[in-house]
Amino acid sequence: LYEPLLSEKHTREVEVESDLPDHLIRDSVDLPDLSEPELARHYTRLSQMNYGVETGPFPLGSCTMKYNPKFADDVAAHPKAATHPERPASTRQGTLELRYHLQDVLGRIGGMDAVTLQPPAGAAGEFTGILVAKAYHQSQGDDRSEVIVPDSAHGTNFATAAMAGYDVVTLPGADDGRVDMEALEAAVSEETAALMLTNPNTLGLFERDIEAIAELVHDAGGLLYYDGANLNALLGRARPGDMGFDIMHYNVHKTFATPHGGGGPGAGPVGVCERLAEFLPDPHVRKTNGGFEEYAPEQSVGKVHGYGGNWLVLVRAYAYIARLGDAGLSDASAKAVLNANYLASQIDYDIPFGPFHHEFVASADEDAADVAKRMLDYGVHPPTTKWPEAVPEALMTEPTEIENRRSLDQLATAFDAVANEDIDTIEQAPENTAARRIDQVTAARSPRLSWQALDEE
Amino acid sequence: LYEPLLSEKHTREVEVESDLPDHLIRDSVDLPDLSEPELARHYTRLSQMNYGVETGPFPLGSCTMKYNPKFADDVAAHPKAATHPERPASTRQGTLELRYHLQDVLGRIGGMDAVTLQPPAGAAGEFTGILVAKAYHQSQGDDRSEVIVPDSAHGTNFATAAMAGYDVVTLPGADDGRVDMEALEAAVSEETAALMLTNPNTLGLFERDIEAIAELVHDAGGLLYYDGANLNALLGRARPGDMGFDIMHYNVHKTFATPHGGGGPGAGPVGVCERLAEFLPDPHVRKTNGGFEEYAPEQSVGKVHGYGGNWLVLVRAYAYIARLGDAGLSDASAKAVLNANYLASQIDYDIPFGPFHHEFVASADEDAADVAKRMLDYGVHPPTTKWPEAVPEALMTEPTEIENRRSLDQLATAFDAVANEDIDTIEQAPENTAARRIDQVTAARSPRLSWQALDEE
Amino acid sequence: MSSEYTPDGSPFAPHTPDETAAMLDVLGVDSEEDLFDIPEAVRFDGSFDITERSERTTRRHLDALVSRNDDVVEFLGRGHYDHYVPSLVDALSLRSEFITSYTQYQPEVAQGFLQALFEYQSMLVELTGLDVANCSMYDAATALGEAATLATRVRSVSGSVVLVPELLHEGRRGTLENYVAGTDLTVESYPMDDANVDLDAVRSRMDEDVVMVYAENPTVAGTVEENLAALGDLTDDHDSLFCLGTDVVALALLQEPASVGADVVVGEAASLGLGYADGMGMGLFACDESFLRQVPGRLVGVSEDATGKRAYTLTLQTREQHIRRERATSNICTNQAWVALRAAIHAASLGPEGLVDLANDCVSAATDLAERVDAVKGVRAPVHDRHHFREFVAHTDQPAAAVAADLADEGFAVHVVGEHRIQICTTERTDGQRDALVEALEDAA
Amino acid sequence: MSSEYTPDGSPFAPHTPDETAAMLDVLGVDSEEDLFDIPEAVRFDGSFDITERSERTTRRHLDALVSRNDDVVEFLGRGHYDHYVPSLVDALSLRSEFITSYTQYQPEVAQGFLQALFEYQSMLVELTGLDVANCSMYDAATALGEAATLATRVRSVSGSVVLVPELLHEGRRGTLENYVAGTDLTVESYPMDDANVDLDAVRSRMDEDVVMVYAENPTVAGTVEENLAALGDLTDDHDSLFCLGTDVVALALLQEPASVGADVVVGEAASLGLGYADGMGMGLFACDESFLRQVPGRLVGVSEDATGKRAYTLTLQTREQHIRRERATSNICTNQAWVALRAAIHAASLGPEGLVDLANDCVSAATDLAERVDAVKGVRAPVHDRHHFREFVAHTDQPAAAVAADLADEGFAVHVVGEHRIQICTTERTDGQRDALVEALEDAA
Repeated sequence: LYEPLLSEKHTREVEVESDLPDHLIRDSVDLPDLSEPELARHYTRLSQMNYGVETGPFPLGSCTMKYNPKFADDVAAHPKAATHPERPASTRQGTLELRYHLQDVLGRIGGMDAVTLQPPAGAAGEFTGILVAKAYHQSQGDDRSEVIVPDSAHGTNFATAAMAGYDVVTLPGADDGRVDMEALEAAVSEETAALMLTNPNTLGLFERDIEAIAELVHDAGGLLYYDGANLNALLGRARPGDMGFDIMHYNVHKTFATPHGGGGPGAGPVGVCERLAEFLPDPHVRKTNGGFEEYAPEQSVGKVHGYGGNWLVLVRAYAYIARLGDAGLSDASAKAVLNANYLASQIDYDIPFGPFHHEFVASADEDAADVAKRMLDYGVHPPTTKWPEAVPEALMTEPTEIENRRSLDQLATAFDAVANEDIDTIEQAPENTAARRIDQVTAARSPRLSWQALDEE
Repeated sequence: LYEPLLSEKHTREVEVESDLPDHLIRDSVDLPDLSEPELARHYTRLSQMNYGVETGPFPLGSCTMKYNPKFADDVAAHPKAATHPERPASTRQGTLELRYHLQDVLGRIGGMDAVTLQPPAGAAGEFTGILVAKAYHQSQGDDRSEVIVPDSAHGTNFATAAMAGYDVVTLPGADDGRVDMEALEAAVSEETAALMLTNPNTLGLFERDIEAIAELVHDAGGLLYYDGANLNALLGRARPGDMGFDIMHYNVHKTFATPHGGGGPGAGPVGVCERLAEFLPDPHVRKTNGGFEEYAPEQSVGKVHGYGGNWLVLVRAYAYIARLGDAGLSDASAKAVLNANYLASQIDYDIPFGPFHHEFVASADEDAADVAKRMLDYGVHPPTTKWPEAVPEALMTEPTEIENRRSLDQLATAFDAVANEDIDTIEQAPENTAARRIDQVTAARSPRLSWQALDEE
Repeated sequence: MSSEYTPDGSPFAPHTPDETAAMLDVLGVDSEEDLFDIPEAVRFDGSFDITERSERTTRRHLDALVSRNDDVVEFLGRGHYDHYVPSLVDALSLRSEFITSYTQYQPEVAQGFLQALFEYQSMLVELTGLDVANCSMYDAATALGEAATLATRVRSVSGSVVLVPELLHEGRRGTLENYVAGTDLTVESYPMDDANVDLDAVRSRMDEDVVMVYAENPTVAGTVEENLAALGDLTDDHDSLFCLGTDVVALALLQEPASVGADVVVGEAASLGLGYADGMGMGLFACDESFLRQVPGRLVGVSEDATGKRAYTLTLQTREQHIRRERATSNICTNQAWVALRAAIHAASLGPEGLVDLANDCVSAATDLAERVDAVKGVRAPVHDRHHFREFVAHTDQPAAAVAADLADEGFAVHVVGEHRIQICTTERTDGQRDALVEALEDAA
Repeated sequence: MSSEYTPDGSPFAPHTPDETAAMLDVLGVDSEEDLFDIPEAVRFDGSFDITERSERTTRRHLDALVSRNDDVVEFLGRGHYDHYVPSLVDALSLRSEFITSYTQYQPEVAQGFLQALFEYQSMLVELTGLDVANCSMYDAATALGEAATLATRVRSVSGSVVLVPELLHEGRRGTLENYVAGTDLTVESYPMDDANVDLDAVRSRMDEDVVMVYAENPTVAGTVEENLAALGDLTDDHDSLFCLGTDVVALALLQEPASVGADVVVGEAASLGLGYADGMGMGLFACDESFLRQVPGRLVGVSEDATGKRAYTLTLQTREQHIRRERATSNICTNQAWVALRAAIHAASLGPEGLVDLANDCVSAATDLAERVDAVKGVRAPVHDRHHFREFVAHTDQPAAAVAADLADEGFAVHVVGEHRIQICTTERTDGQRDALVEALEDAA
């Protein structure tokens, strides 16, 4: 399997001519120049070198690689869904109503009072949430400087807090893999703007002390932020709002099965409790007499996206929620948790922490990254590796609800087969993939990031 | 690459219950019972074991495997194109107008006076055409009994003539691969209902004597039938109607690039000259004052399909023709002929006949079927093999206009590589495919045509 | 491509001017024209007068055309149905490896499609109860025609008459007539009794000259046939073939064809997977194993590859025209393989319960709507005192054409099947659409 | 699945009741509930009150919703455009291997997407003339925000003021404000001169405190910027960054950013490949090689696999949040990779000539329509005596809001950008639509 670059097939340099004066235009453009059949084959072959959810099991921990229903793609492709955001509101009532419904159902699912759809990804949701927290504190004349983030949290949490201008206070984990209450007590202060928490956490563990945690943070005047990455574990069984979280984001590409698209687009709607609703981004959608309108919440943080976020993703998310309803959403979590527990029971790896929910973190005897590469040879996608660090050589595994027992068994077989292989085989893996083990060091040491850079060699 | 049968994954026998009385219903249904994600993976994997036009070169002689433009699929999927044929004509004017336009442009392309869209495939077109010929002769009180078919013709020609109740007179070919005029003279008589001819013929050769052939057949009171399989060689350069053909079919899945769909659906519209127009199938579309209507031609042969043929294929064909126009259609033929000639010039095989047009028939030193199997190992699709019989160990090769020089060179490399390999390698090919060489004899000797048949073993 | 369209050529031919020139050079000719060996006298130097268009303009043109179809709520059936097709079917069947592939003459690189067709055949074997199903005919009408010609090739039967029901879709009857035009068969109708087979009439007509009896379940009038087993016995007694016409949804609920003695089953299989398509369909064809070598069309069978692994291949090709020529079982070559793939995906996505549910909906929706229509003044429904599947015939006191025209003005389409008879097909219509139809009928009737 | 929907569960969880029971049995628990470790006090035992629906009903629901959008002929732009997207883009980008895949953390099974992103980067390198392009930001607004924070990390510049044009889309300005909220940067506007940079004003404002100057070409008013090279010199002189905002179509025609001294290029890249999507976009981000290790977002680079074959991989990941945490160049993780794939396919299908043609259409269509609009009584266009790209501002004697409202009644949407100013974007509208707009304007103005 090898496919030349477009630039290696046929390019053409076109002299640029225009009605514009010469000094306002460029000289030439040199780009690939291929026919439609040639392009169809090019991208078809590229697709064949790519592993997707419909290729096989995809148990990437923390990523929630669920099946993306086809009908949602069709719904998003409806020509009447393709509108410009600056049309008069009276002529885009369908779009506004759909947005309103999605705000509403997300609120109900998370136990939140108001939801903005503007953040175009989970990290953007975090940023929005922290901006809201900041605006809230400022509105209270309260200029706090710290955000607390557990050591096991997603990297985005740290980066987000920093981006928003906060000092990051890293919270070490307790021996049981959960928040260390003593450490938290020590960390919380009048400087605490927010605690960012994932629940279940990245080890798949429910933070049993969540009520105490919320009390502690709230008592200090801080806000509790819920990272929605693991919401697929809780649908219909617990709601962040009910646990005391003031702000949360939803990763709709995880929990609500919109396709990951090879890295995006996703969407990261943010829900907040009543007292924070006035700080949400502009615009927000509300009901009017007989219709829907956009407005700027009174103390809005403003914009986190040029327009209203990743509409085509939001449409799919709403379609998914409308299809599943209460029973389907709740069953999705039940089966996700069942699958994780079943798979864990079938593999010969140490799993230090539990009881876990929709994901577990196993510990490999060898380098977890090597184990992952070798798993590729068994035709499955490996788990997330080497993280969280609380587990040595972590294999963070989240099969989601879409796998059946047979494919879980297939995964378990792959896990165990690798565990019993000699180190050479593992270190030289993969051998059955489109590319063999790729040299990361050279890539980073002498970066070649375009075909132009290759030509220069 | 292996994918279990649906029945090997999960089936369920459901007891049938109904409001209908028990004696009118069946007892149970036992069918695969799988979730959407499981099915998505199943069929995705199956697709990965299949070679299509977008996988690579597909030079199947006589099959005209062109690129099927994507926009034509979208056009065919337009919700307003999905109507029931028995709607009142006044409410399906769009469908009728599109049909009318297609009848019209096909007539212009073939030099025919009237065209029916009803035949759902090429062979159905042949059958329709021969029915028209028969009805015409009968209307003349002329009950003819024979149809002449050159030995090198497609199998469908013989089968069609027989289906329509004619005796088939097989015409041997001349030494130059074309019609043997003496043999034709001997064959033509007052029993000749029609001569069925492919032009260029299956060796890619233009029947240079076409005027004399037409005169001979017409003088005997016979009709001249044009098999449209090779029309891609002539677009804009010659028209069957101008050559004296009275009837022709168009293989729109060949010439007009509608997808072959793994064996169908195609469509086989039939064009006729003026005096045969009254015999075309019912319904036919015509213009009225300000609209379009369906009607039964006066002496119509009636129906060759339950309704009006393969609508979704016809829409695509019209879209293709409307996109290319005169210049595009004519260029398609030019490039198809160029590609065939170029490829032929690059391979080390004997090509006994010429000058050929859009396809050529090379002669292999070894068993042509073996050569084809081995070509699969080079990642290309092989030509049609062992036919026409005028060429020993025939490799009937039609690259079509969609290949560029590089892929023609790739094809040539595959041809020549095989020519230089030892017989063992060739006979054991293929080795790089989803399945290795498949035992055809066992398949036919003890047919197992369903999973039920497998279960019985 | 270098521009939105290539005014001088096909947008799907990849040749750059340089490449064309270089290739011509290799061939030692000046232009492509030199490669054509066409006598001057028959050269075409005119124009088709077809303007080339950009992709976008072509789409606009076609979109504009089909948009001239009115928005009509169609209560239409009679053999062509629009059961909802899940998005999965499009997404998978449009994968280019499937839709752009050819007939599986090189099975080593066509295992995927072959397996899908094998699975289609197997599902049809389950649904019909017969041993063999081919992997598609053009449509129900041509499948019926093929069944009749098969009858002429089957040694166990003789005669020259094909009996068909008086109530038969004109497209099927007409196609059948043409399929038997090259044989010595003639087609005769037998009468119906309240839209079911008139058994006594068939019984009295039966003699050694009847080579095949055809019946449908459901009938074209939407009635469930109640005399199948008796008809099976009758044809058995007279050594004629019993050919049953049905469709792939009805098969999930109604009597299993094998259980009533059907020798051949034909009908529409595109009622799964395709929806309304201006009459485009896909013919199912299944039969008893004894006719195996007389089956028209393609068959996928199981074999092994050189490593002993299970593999699929087209088989028994000696029946087919490309090998047997004028002695082939049919002239069919290109069939409806891709529609069979779609039907298989649709059937699999419904599963056994979903399929039975859908079939039961066909009964209950028709029954319920007939009752409501019957309550409309000036209308009586159903006309036939039978069980119904998807559709039913209603009597209108006013002329049916006038009633239908009034309904058309309100945006509804129904069939006119007699001077005072309309036919209404309903399964996939929404409650709202049914309410609206009944309301419109109240004004129209 | 076993029925049209599964009332008791997710239609996308494949578990049969038997399988669930068996798996629970393996785990030694009675029900899935037993696997949840949630304290009683925070358990949720309520309902969301969301009804489950069949696929068909869900589609009907969503179709009905979006169908409440009026049919409007949109002459709208200002950063969000609807250039025709060829069918090829959907067909290829929706292949499940692409759209359902994850970020390429296992490059050995993600070579296809990586190569496509590498090709996207390369095309942007060609179009911008800069050395490095990442493989997407969320949209133009967030890309601008990232450019500003990049400025804070670049050693060669200092200061705390970001200068932006007075004429700037509110979404971009607002987003930028938020992105710099965590830094010590402040955003200041500089005045425009007839919708181009007021060079004198910028010159007089420049001092060592200006860390970055942002300009756009074309501007949000659709004017082609004529002072880029001078601005480049100016920022050079003051050691501040020159960030240019543009879009992927304009890049094919207008001055190459590198040639005017741009250090960073941001803007909208989804004007290829996506069309109108209620504001959804894809941010392009390119910069000089010297900022390589400060680039936000993902970068695909070339390496080799164990056999020495060229291979692609995400690289320089130590810039990113999952490694560098609070010291990352950005918090971005999920980006718009799939939109980048679409833009790349669209760009490749246009080719260099098609892309330049499209860009030239953006000039000529706007110019022509402005002329026609200018001929309408009560309207003056373009307001700005500049060259235009896609769109232009027109003066209306009547209040702009009233004119726009009248146009809306006739089914046309234009921007209201001032009390007596409307803005009209036209490239992809048909001649008929333009004629109709002019006619409607004659009545409205």
